[in-house]
Amino acid sequence: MANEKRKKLTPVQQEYHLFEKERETKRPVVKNCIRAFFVGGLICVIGQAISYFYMYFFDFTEQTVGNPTVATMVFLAMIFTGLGVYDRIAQFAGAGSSVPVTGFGNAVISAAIEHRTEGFVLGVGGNMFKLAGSVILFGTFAAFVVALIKTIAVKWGGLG
Amino acid sequence: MRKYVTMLMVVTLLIVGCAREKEIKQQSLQGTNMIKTNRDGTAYSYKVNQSIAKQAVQHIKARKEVRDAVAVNTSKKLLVAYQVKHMHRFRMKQIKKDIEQQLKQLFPNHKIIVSSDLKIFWKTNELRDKINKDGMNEKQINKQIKKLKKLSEELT
Amino acid sequence: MMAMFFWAFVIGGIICVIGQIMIDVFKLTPAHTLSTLVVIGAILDGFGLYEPLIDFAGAGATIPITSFGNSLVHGALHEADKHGIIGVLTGMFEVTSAGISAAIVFGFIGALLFRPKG
Amino acid sequence: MMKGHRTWVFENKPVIIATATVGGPFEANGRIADDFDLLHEDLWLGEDSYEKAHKVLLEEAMFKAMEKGGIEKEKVQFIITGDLINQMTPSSFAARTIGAPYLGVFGACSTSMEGLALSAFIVNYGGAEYILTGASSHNTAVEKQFRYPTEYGGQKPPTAQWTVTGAGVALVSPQGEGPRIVSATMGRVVDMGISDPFNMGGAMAPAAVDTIEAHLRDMQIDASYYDVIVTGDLGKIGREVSLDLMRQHGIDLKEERYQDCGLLIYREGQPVLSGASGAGCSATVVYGHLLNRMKQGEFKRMLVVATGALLSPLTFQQNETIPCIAHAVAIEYGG
Repeated sequence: MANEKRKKLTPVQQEYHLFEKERETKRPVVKNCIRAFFVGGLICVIGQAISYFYMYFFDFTEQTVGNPTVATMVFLAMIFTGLGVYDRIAQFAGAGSSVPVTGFGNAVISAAIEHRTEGFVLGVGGNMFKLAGSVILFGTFAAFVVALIKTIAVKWGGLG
Repeated sequence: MRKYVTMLMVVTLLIVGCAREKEIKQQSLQGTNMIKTNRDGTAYSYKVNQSIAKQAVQHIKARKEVRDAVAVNTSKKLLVAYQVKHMHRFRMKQIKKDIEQQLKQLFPNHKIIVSSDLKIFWKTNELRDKINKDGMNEKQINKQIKKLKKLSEELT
Repeated sequence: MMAMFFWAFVIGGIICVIGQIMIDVFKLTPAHTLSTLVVIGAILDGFGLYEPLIDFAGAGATIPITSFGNSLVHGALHEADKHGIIGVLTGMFEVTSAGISAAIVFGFIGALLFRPKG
Repeated sequence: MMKGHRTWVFENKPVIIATATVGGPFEANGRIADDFDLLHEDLWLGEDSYEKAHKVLLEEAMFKAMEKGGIEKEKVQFIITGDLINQMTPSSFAARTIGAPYLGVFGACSTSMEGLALSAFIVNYGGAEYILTGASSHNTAVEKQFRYPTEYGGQKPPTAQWTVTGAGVALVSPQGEGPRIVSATMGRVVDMGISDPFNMGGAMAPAAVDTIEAHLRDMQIDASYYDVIVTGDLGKIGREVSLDLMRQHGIDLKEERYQDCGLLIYREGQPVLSGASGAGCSATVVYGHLLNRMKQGEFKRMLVVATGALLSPLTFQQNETIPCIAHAVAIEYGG
């Protein structure tokens, strides 16, 4: 994508691009990845612990425990977002805190909190999904296409 | 846009690739069994004969993928819960099919209920201990099995 | 059980690293990254690969956002099994609803309780 | 008087008779906290929205400047201010409070010098007795508009900059005591094709170099004429890039004489990544810290080059590159 964009630039702009790139502080990709791995892994371990908790004390099976676990994680995300801690964690962890479902929760909740000053209907209601909406849209649409193809393949293609 | 699609595919392949690799890897890490079972994994019942369950457990435990198993039976039903060794968990669906088949062949007169779920395993274990201790009657066990069957079939 | 924790950590971590690479190397915004991951999850489930991953890694596969795509497909396929092609549309949110409804409910509660700290 | 292609020389040398700066909690922990007239502990300033807090920042700076200059608000003839919020409501609303004729100007983060140059021009030609000019920004209000919700956990790359919460206002008059405005060079829009909104410094550096070069050429002076040349908010990366660019173009600039407001305002260790930015950045640092140092006699001639990135969240999403601008104002004191 970056290359496509660069093609439209004039030679002078391209030259400056390289000039600037040389002096730019590079993103610490390796360091970021290690942090993302550990924080992301840790969040999943917490999720696993919550799963076991629900399975042990309530009638949830491995199959059904996902929902209460996800809900609990989103609840925790709300608390941490509300206390203003989640964005601090995220600056350290990067994708480690935004890829787990807590990051999805954070996206919804942060937008909801942020736009409260515009009122509950237009502010909170209208902006809640301004970040997470695309996740729902593309998830749903991709799922629709995938499930449709698979259903057709199984029904008429004799597949599966 | 094309680049975007390529990237998507690359990442997908990467995940698929990684997953496959893990599967081939040796069983380097095998969890310890936290649930204590009787030495033979079954229970003796005063009223309902548990020898079928005993046999089933022996057969299933003989499989190399199975770490632990527990079973209860009535005169018509056989409920088997087992735990798969972690490195075989990728193939749980297939293993379940195999076990179901095996048990059906072994006990053609029983209705077979098989689950690899940890919760069902715990519950079955509990049920077996209870049968062991209190000696439940056929009807009571049947009711419990029905309950567990329903639980194991829940999707959400 | 310990093996489960270990693999939840590893697989969950790896999925997050993939996200981090998308952000840092491919210069995608977080929204693009998450959307892509959800689509990947849906595709993987289409090939029947995500379920084994969940069996293997537990929360390591259900907590990352990829599982969202997976469960959407799952719900759709489940309904399609029962009601044919129309089920694809109606079943989609059957399994996933927890994540979304929790986010909506807690988002609103959050808006009632907190204000941004900056 | 016009000199060269785009430089104004003010023969009457309008005076900055008073300045005032207001900052937020993050600035209070910064390096130049002592140079602020008023610091707030609370990012909300007791208001119920960040936008209102933003307005209050500017209002307070205006009232403080008038108080320090010893005039009533009825004597102010023009208000020339700007900020980064949609339709510049904080500036307009603050102007409503004062009640004087108001000219809103937008130059993104270069607004402070755009306003100062225009004020000097008006005052120089007898257009006004007192003009209030300034700029302000509020970290979370600006974040909310340009980036993500403030509590959203998005990792910022090391090239990102931290928006200043603060307002800086100057009171410009034809006569009085204080630093004098001698010349100003207006910038043109320079776009070098950078499109990463998290790399403003890199995008704005060529604009700053362009304006500095034009100023020196128009004035027919050497860079060493100024004791210090201060850029607005280039940050670490922008400063380095612009220095190298100028060297490449044959402008010899001593490193210690080339400062950046974005690097002056915060302390080492504050999580600001590449430095500070925002319309309030150059306004607070110049009107507070730098003029104070000038009055203490640390330097006599100063060229302030405020830089601005003229983007909006919309243009970024539509994959546009970032056009940038820089306005330079020369200020002298004593000598």
